[in-house]
Order: sequence, then structure tokens, then C-alpha cells
Amino acid sequence: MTEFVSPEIMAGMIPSGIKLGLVPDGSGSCPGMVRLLIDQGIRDLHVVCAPIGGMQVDMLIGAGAVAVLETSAVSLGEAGGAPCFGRAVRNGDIRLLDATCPAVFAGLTAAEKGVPFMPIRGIIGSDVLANRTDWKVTTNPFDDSEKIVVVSAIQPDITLIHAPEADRFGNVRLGRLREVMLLAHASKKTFVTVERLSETSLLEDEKLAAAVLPAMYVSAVAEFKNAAWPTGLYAEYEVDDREVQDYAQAARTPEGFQAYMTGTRSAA
Amino acid sequence: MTEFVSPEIMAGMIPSGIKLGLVPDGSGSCPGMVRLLIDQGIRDLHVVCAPIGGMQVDMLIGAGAVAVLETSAVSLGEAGGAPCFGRAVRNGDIRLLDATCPAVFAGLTAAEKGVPFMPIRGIIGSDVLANRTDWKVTTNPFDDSEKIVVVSAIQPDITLIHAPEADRFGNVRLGRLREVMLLAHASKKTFVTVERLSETSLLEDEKLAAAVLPAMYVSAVAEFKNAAWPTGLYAEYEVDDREVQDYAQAARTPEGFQAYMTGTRSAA
Amino acid sequence: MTSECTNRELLIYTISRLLTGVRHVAVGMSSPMPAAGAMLLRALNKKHSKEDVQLSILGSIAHNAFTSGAEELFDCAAQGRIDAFFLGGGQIDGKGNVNLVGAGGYPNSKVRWPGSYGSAYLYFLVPRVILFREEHSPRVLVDQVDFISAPGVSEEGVYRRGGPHALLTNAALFSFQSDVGRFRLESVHRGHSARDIQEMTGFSFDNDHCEVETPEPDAATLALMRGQIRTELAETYPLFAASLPDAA
Amino acid sequence: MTSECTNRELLIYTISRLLTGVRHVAVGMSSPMPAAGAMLLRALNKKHSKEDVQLSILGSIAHNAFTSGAEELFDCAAQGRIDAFFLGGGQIDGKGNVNLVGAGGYPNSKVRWPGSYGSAYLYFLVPRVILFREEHSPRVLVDQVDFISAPGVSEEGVYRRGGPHALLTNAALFSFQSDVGRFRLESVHRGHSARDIQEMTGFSFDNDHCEVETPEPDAATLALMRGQIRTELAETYPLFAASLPDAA
Repeated sequence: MTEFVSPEIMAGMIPSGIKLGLVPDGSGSCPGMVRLLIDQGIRDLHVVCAPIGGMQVDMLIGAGAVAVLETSAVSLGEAGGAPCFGRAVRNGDIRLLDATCPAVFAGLTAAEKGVPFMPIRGIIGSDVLANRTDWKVTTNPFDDSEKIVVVSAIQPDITLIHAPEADRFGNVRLGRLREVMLLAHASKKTFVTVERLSETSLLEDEKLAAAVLPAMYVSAVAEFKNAAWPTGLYAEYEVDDREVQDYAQAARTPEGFQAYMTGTRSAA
Repeated sequence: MTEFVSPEIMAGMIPSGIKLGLVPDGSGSCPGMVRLLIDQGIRDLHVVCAPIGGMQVDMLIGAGAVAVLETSAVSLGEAGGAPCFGRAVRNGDIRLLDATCPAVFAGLTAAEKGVPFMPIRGIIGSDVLANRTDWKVTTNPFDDSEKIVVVSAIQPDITLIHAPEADRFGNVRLGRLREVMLLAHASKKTFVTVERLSETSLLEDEKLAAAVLPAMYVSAVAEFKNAAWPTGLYAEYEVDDREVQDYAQAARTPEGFQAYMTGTRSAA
Repeated sequence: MTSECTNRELLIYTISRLLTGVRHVAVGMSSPMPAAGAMLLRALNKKHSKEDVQLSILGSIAHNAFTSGAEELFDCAAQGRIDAFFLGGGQIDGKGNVNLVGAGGYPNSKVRWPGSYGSAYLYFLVPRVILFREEHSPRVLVDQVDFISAPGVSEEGVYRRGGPHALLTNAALFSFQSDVGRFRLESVHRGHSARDIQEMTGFSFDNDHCEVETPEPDAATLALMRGQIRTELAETYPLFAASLPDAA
Repeated sequence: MTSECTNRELLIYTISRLLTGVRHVAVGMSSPMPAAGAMLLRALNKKHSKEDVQLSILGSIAHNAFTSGAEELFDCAAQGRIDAFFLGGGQIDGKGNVNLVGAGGYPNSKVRWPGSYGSAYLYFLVPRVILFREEHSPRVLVDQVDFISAPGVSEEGVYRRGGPHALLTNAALFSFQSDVGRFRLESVHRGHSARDIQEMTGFSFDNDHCEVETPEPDAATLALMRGQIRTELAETYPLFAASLPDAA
């Protein structure tokens, strides 16, 4: 049921206007694919960062592809603030849904479990809550004296991740990054680029199985070596600090961002 | 922080009157320890089956150790109905909290996430719901027209499981049985018997890590070979069908149950 | 090969017909007949270049792709990734209510069955739930269950996208009409009459003079069942597979 | 070895004192000073046969025992398995409110910081949250934050078992008094006076004439920091470790 396609064909399967799930840099981020999406002129995305965004999200914002951004933070890590994000916020170019990490996970858990909402402690009294119309304060049904927040389910149309390995059946090894598993469960479709394909089933090895996203969640797989560059891939390769710093420097102006995007090789 | 003890000392660390979490036969059941608990005269347990019970639960009931039973089912599988369970139900010897599997998981998820309740679809209109005062029907806060069940958190005092392997740091390999991970997260303490101890850390191998319950949840570990006999251990050894059938036959009367328990070797 | 279709083979074939169009079917570990029906559909679809059928056998290592614990089945159902499931029950009544808990009072039931398992949930969320109980008797098919593990229909305001699709027994096949909350006799298995079915059933149902005989598999399908399907089944259900006719 | 305690060493030592008694402390990946403080406490406890201190460094492979994804930290906190955590913030105000979002309007903030991360949650659930911000200025320590990522205190009816415990900067150490929702100056680091602190702080606080100097590590502790702790730190924070004085 999983389709095996080229990165270019996969990019073509991701239309404008969808709710797109993305993971933090280094945890399955896929700037290689993001650049293909930008090249094809993708627009009007509602990006869900699970739970925070990095360089790949900043690039999408810089390219004008993001209409709504749902995130607990956007940062380039050691390289500092995300320049296109900061600019877009200042200029009011994106609609912000500021969140807090566990509330994003709670919303994804609601979608995973097929319930319309999840309760979550904390948050009350923050301006994060004050600015979220899709979160509410209710009463604990088992204790009238407790006020508690409920967040609504978050179901991305498509989640896009990069992973070390998929097998020929569409099963994908995620390792211990189970938050990526949660995001895939919560999403209608998940598209995965991988460093390499395994000819044997990843589910056959009992020691490995708990680290594997089953094919039933995986709509398409594309082999795309180094697609996480320069953001790195957990337990595979490190972030390219120098490259991210170069980006951070260049993207301080819209012109610099454009020059970086046209002048710099992508992972492909 | 994890203590390494003998099975006998571990049994002594499990007092009467607690809420005890147990898993299904073959998924980490530990009849070897259950027999030690019975030998020491444990009483008044509130047993939480996550989400169903088998032979080990039937033995606890037969021994008069169970006051409250919270479960979605009790069965001996291929060997048929659980005789002590059926008798205790008929005689009113235990207080029943009949559940349905996903509601048990929802209650455990609430405890795992530290929220007082979880919403869950379905269940409305069933007599399962009608008999649970700790479940309620509320309104979906994001859609007034929908009624939805909320179940309260389930937090066992102690969960007792058998697993293939623990390391010297207290990390335990569960394999793909992530429902056992959920139960351990939800419980105040988890006690684990294992087939064998590993001298190297189970967390060092990235491929293995997702299958491992970290030591911070594990209060004590005891090496106890074959402690899942005769119920079997997933991906390690099969159920001993003949033995379970012998038990099913013997336990049809209280006297037969007593004779079985005194006359049959335990795993030790 | 030339011997007639057995009752079990008819049931397996009927299950495969009831599953037509599904992409993912889940069955319990101790449910060889539903598994066989799903395997047959999968093989027939492959033969006719129709869509893949995924079969998840709960508790099986080889035929189970879940990697997030026993809760994943329920999560998957809620996500709409499971199209069909099977339920039995100690009692099934004319409104489609199922009872897996016990008969003769509650909580101190005179006869206690294991319990509701996931029925109170999956019955609401899996689009096509097939009630499968071989015994066709007034003891099982009752007018009103003693305990509702899962209700056949729900009132307005209750989220429900699943429910009973059909009831299959040793003797007959019923469809369920969710708009009126009643069963309708669709066909009677060879060797029985509609009159038999009325007597053997503890609830009233529509179309109770039905004269349709439950269709039996053609020779090619029967050959497939006695060859490939029997072999596939043997991996997970060796005793059951051995009890079926073989191709020899 | 004979050189004086540096400001960074004083902060690390102070963090270790603020963590006294904790069993499990979590720190962010880019938080070498909190990590160093936790490592120091762990080493001192081991030396004095006190209880183990578990340190989880988020994002680290070696110093992170979580196996259930990034959500496990938050679940663990809710389960009461994490005793201490650190928060910074672009602004911190006199009521203990922290702002990690931005200054100058919302949503179109003139200055935008990354975002609230887990602060709006962990501040409620981790018993001992240590506010740590090296810069001590009226720009950071404001009378009222522009955006409340997480509030310092909560009203009746809000579940809260955690919150601000202390505020540590380059210049001073404050405790937080949750009953009145105000900071109290506990000590001033060598080289500063209470008067300095008043001028450098944008909010009013109690005990503003405090004359206590922040205690500095003794020679043995300083040696431990410059030897073992520096080596441990180097595994995860090589650049930071190299910037600290060594034992030579």
C-alpha cells in the first residue's frame, strides 16, 4: 500500500493549502524535501511543528509558503534565532498559533486516539492560552474545584519526515524518537524520505520492532540520501553547524535568503 | 536507584491492600511471583488487568487475595473460562469493575500523562458504563451536540511484570509490548522479574532503545528464570497448554484449586 | 477436490463476501474462521488484480504489524484505519446488542463469560463489524441480552461510525438495518429452511420467509481454499487448518 | 588550582546548592551551566554517600534515558518523577512570570524570541524550577513581562505543584516567595552591592538591602569542578568545558 517514488514525485504529491506536520531539526527534519516543495512553489501551508521548528520551517516561511504556523518555538539552535520567522512575525506575514510543547503532543495524542480533545495540566494564566481559541478551560469532571485546559485534536493532512531506513514493505525505522511515531499516527498520511532501503522486513527482528513505524501509516517512501543535511539526523549524522550559521547570516535579509536558496546546493 | 533482589525479597516488598497492575498471560505475566505472593498470604488486592487477566489473576482470585478486580476480561485462552473467577463472580466474593480494553488504556494514559481523566469514544449505551461510577458522560467541549465518556486515571501502586532481560542499571527490555511500557509509566512503582541480566546497558544500542523501559520507572529487579511458566513469554517461550489445561480442570472446584496449588511445582 | 463444500467452508466463503471492499481487517487470535475469510478475500483480490487486503491477527507475531502495544488496534480503529472486525458473544439480541459478560444477573452472574474485551469501543468505530457465532439457537440469539457489552444502535449525539453489518451463524446470514435497529434474513444455508431459522432464533427479524440459499463457492474458489488458504492458515492455526478439507 | 573562583564557577556551585535534595533533574540541550551544577551535586553526593542524582539532558543520546519520545519528559514531570528544571526567558518579571515569546506587541512582536517551549507546562508541574539568566539588567528583569509564557503564581482551583524556586543571575541570587508572589534577594555575588542589584533590576523585591555575599565553593569543591566535572562536561559540551578553568 506504500508507494515507492522519487523525491521529486513525492514533492509533487504534497499540494499547497494542506496542514503539514514537521519535526524538529535533527529528529527527522527533511530540508532536502522542503527545498523541492519550495521549488515547486508550494503555498498556504498550515505548518504543525511537533513540537518545535528549525531551519526547514524557517526556509518555508522565508519562501512565503506558510500561512499558519502552529509551534512551541522556532530556533536555529546554536546558530541563534530563526531570521525569516522573526521577520514574518514582525511583518504579520503568518498567522501564529503559539503553543507549548506538551500541548502539541496532547493535541496529536487526541488525534492518535481519535478523540476530539485532550485535557492537560498547566497553561492556565499564560498568554499562550489567551491567544488560542482552539483551547478551552473546563472543569475536571471528577473534581468540580479544579479548572483544567482542554486542547483540540491536531491532525495533519500530511506529515513529512526523514528517517534512517525503510524496508521494501514500507515499514520505517525511527529509533527511539517515538514522538515521530506519535505524529505519524496522528496524521492522515505520512511521507518518508530515507537514507537507505532494507531488503528484509524491519518487523522481523523482535529487538528492532518497537522502533519501527508500520507501513500502514506510510503512504510513500523515497530514497533520498543526506536529505536531512544540514540539520542532521539523530544517531546517523550531526548537524552541519557551519552551514546553518551561513544560513542564519544570509537569511537576515530577504535578499540574502533568496541568494542562499538559489546559490546553495541542496542535499540532492 | 533500582534495587536488585531475590524473587522472595521482591514478594516481601509487595504488601496486601495495594492496587496491583498485571498484564495478560504471555505478555509479561508472572505466575512464578504470583505464587510467592499467595504463599505469603497476600490479601485485599485491587487488581488492575491491563487490559485483561488470565491464569495468574485466576490464581490470585482462587487464593482469596483479590478484593476488587478491574478488567476487560478474564480467560484461560484456549483452555477456556477462568474457573476461580467465574466462581468468585457467582458467589459475590470480589467487587467487579468490568471495563473495556481501550478504556483501561485510556485510564492508564491519563495516569501516564498526569491528567485526572481521558475522553474516549464509544461505550455509551452499554451496561459496562452503567456499572462504572468512576466513568462519566460529558459533553465534548468543542461540540455541544456530542456526548462523550470520560474515564478517570488508573494509577496502580505497584505493577508486577516478567520480562526477557534487564541490565545492571535497571533498564528492562520489553520488546514491542509497549502496553507494558504504558502500564509502568502509569504506576507508582514497577517490579520486574527477568529471565536474565545483561552486563551491558540496554540503552546503548540505538536499535534496541525504543524497546526498553528506563530504570527510572523500575523500583526492583529479580532474576527469576521461567517465571512466566506456564503462561509463556512473548518472543521467548510458548504457553504450556497442557499445564494450563490441567489447571483449568483442577480449579473447577475450590478443593481442586487448593490441591493444584500445593501439589504443583511453581516456576522456581 | 470433487467433494462438496463443507459448512465451515461455506462460512469462510461467506465471510470473504461480507468483507468485499475492505482494505484492513483485524481478527482476534482465536478466530481462525474470520482469519480464513480474510485470507480468502486477499487471495481472490490478488487473483483479480483488486486492491490489497491487510490482515492483522491480534497476538500473532508474524501477522501483526502493530508496534505501539495492544492499544494500537484501538487507536487505529479510531483513526479509521480498520475497516472490519468480528465480534461473537454469549448472547446477541434482535437489536444488535451483544453480551460477552454473563447471563443471570449482574454483577453476580450465574454464568460468567470472560468479559467485554474491546467490544464496547470497536462496535462504535469499526465501520463493518461482523457478528459471527456458529451456534444458532434461542439460547444465543435472544430477544434481549442480559447485559449490554456493546449496543447495536446509538441515539443522536453519540459519535458512531461503526456497528453491526451482518450476523453469520451455522445456519443463516442476516444483515443489520441500522435505521430500524433490526436484523433482516438475507439467506439460509443449504439444509435449512426459513421456518427452521425462525424456530432457532430467539428474536424476531425481517424477511422471515426468505427463500434465498446462501451462495456457495465455485470450484475454482473451493480449490483455492483447499490449497493456498489452507497452507496460509496452517502457519497460525495448524490444528484448525488440519481440520479443513485439503486439495488432495 | 590556586586561582580564585570565577563567576561561572560561582554560578555552577550555586546551582548545585539550589539543587540540594533532588533526585532527578532535567536540563535543556543548550544549558551547560545547569548541567554542570547538576553534575557537581551528583559528584558531591557520591563523595558524601548521599542519594544518587539522575541528570537527563534533553537531546543528548548518552545522558538521556528516555525511550518514549520527546513527550516523555512532560509525562515524567506530570508523574512527579522530575524534581528540578531550569527556565530562562527574554523577560522575567517581579511576579515570577516568564516571557520566552517576544517584546513589543503580540502577535506581531517587534522582537521575537523562539517561543514558550514547555515552560507553560513544566512551570506548574516541576517542584523546583530555577530561573537562570546570566544577564542581570532592567531589560531582562522587568516589572511586567510583555507576554506571559508561564505565570509565576496561579489562582485557587488551578493544579499547581511546581513553580519558581529561585532566580539566579550573574550578579545575585533571589528566592521566590510563592505565598506573596514576589522575589526576595538572598545574596549578592562578590563584586556587587545590594544597591547595584536594585539599580540593575526592573522590578521591586523584598530584602533589598541584603548584605549576604553569595557563598563560594571551598578549595576541595573547586578542585572537583576543575577536574572531574570539567571532564564529564566535555563529553556533552566540549566548547563550554574548554572555557572553564582546569586543574592544572
